[in-house]
Amino acid sequence: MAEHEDDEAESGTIVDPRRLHEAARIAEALIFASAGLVSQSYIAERLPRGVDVLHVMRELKGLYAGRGVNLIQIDDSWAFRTAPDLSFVIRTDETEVRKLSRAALEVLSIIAYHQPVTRAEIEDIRGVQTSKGTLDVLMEAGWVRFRGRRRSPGRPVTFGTTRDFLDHFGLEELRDLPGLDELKGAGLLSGRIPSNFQVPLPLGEDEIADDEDPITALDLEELGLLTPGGKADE
Amino acid sequence: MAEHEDDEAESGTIVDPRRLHEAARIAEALIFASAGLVSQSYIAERLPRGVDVLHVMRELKGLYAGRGVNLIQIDDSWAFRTAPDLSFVIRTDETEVRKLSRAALEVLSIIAYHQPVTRAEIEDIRGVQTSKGTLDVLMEAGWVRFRGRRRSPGRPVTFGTTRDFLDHFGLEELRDLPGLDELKGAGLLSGRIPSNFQVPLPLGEDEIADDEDPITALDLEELGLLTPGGKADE
Amino acid sequence: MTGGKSPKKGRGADAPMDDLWQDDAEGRGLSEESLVVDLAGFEGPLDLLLHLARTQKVDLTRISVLALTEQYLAFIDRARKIRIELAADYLVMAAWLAYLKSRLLIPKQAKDDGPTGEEMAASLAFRLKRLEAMRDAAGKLVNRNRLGRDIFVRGMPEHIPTERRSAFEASLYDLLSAYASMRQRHAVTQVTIERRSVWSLADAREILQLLFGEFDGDWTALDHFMLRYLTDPAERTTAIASAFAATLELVREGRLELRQDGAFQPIYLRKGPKPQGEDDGGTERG
Repeated sequence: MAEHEDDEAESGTIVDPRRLHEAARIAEALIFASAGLVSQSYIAERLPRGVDVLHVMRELKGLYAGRGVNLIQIDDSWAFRTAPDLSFVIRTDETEVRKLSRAALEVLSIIAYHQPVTRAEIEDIRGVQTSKGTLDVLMEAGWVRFRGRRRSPGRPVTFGTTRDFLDHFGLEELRDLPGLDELKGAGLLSGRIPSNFQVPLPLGEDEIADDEDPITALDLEELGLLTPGGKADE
Repeated sequence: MAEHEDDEAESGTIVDPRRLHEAARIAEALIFASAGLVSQSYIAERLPRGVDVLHVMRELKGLYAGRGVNLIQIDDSWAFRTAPDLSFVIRTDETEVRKLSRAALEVLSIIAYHQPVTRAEIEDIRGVQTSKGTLDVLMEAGWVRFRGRRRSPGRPVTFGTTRDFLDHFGLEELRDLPGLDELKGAGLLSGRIPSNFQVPLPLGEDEIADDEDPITALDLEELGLLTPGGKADE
Repeated sequence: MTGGKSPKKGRGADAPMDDLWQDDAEGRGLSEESLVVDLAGFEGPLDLLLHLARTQKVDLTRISVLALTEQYLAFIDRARKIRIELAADYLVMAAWLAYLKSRLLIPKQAKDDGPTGEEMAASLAFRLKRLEAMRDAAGKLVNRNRLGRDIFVRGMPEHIPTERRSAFEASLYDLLSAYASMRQRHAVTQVTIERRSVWSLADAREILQLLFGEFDGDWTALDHFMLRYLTDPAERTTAIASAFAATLELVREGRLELRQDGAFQPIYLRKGPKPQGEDDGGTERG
């Protein structure tokens, strides 16, 4: 294909309207059918050949803007969602989102704003040890994931947010996090504490010291794996 | 668009286009979000006062006619359905995505962490017999492969994970699998574990262990014989 | 759509998340006096410091770190006076703040490599600002239009072909939690087995039967017999208990006789009326 032709294809001007309409119908049907997010590449694979997926999506998005159901983009994926201003009609007594603990929510936003972030960094920001189960709950909710490992001594694992996180909080991309630019501007996301401020964190309960004793029958009782002497199961 | 016609006069209301649009948005969102058919009376109750539901539905139906998603009426209820002529995009593939069973997840994770690992070793770690089906499922999913043979009596086959495995689980390399500390930190492992408890660092994909021979074509032929019909998993 | 649901029920279901975000009002609006009594509402020293800083009622960028330090130290003192048990990190912070205070008050020495009091104070202020910023962000985040509360997905999804090529679905979280819980389960089981350095009744009986040959009709103390087989004192109790139980069984079968002169006196054994050695089929391992 010649280069100038490429350019034209990209701008989407040479697409015949009938094919464009057909492509839009397909994309629409695919996304509409799904409750979850549909990736743009997935849609692209199923469009008639030679149709620019971005062009189609832009067209569709415009079509649904202002309607009761909107087409929204999340990262590199698409979904139909009801318009936020109509929540009052749709919400029923039964609709309730799971409530997160204050701590879990704080950890979630630290991960969202600072990602990729290690557990030590999260603890540094909060000034407390992350209690057992907090990260667990966030991962189970599908909002937080292991991202990779920091290329630093010890190669600590880093955490980040997922597409479901964006979807859940109505964010198109991470850049839409509320107040992100201001926080960046204020240097609050740099992750680096200006000077050498170091308050030692005491050894937490999760930590197993090298010289710690192996588990005992008493520990097993605490874990609920053994019933305490003679007592019946609760 | 909508004039105050005699049409409306019969229901005794004068519809202003803005209100009609708003009513259509509500109806649209209600039907979209509902898990079942939505009765017309249910919609009518939620429309702004004085708006004729029949009028709204007729308008909406017309709007979606010819699109990738149609508004259809069944008795006195409404639903959205993808256009029948697009069924080929929606249903090209009938395989249902199934959740991996608990047993399969366990075996897969053992293979990931302990690779190269023999079947006997997997069973030793799990403490139960592994059914042939479990390994088959993992091989079929393309996540597990034969890696080689252990240089020990019987030359048992060793298993490892594949590139697809890394892709599916969003890992760049096997070394990104969280280790003991990270599993603990994320609340997946409780702090109260024996001090000699270890999570192995998996051997890279292409590395061959010292006591391992690479697998050959001849081996592959024999493999059917090597995995005798196992007992049912726990 | 069946009437209002009880809020209590909802909370019960979220048991691990019981500590609701909404606790803000109750937890933070405390007077300083009640702070002393209810330290439980705070998540560590930094949280407490942030709360104290807010009571200065100024922009965080203009708080007086010195005043804050004094407030914190006074608070800790009060807590100790009424013998509230303070977690170690509160005390660590107190020590650090006491150091900071001395840095701020004493003019800088010429030969001093450490950070100046001002630098330390600035860092503390930064940390407080950062924590507060994250709290605000969390508040904004949670009040956004949320899926399932304000925004809804297609209620009647249709099947679209799988995006992934594999026919199976599992997340990294599924995988890791399966691995961790399986290993943990197993680790605990192993430990249980390891701990069982206990003489079973069968063991004891076997040993007693081996010893039959040494009985010569005289009364012999049970302890005496067991001791020669037990070098490890830790096992002595369990061995004697099991051996005694096994002895009772052998007495019942008529293979042994048993005598004890009084409570806590030694227990003596001797051969019973029945011949030993040949198993007459009636032997059951208990």
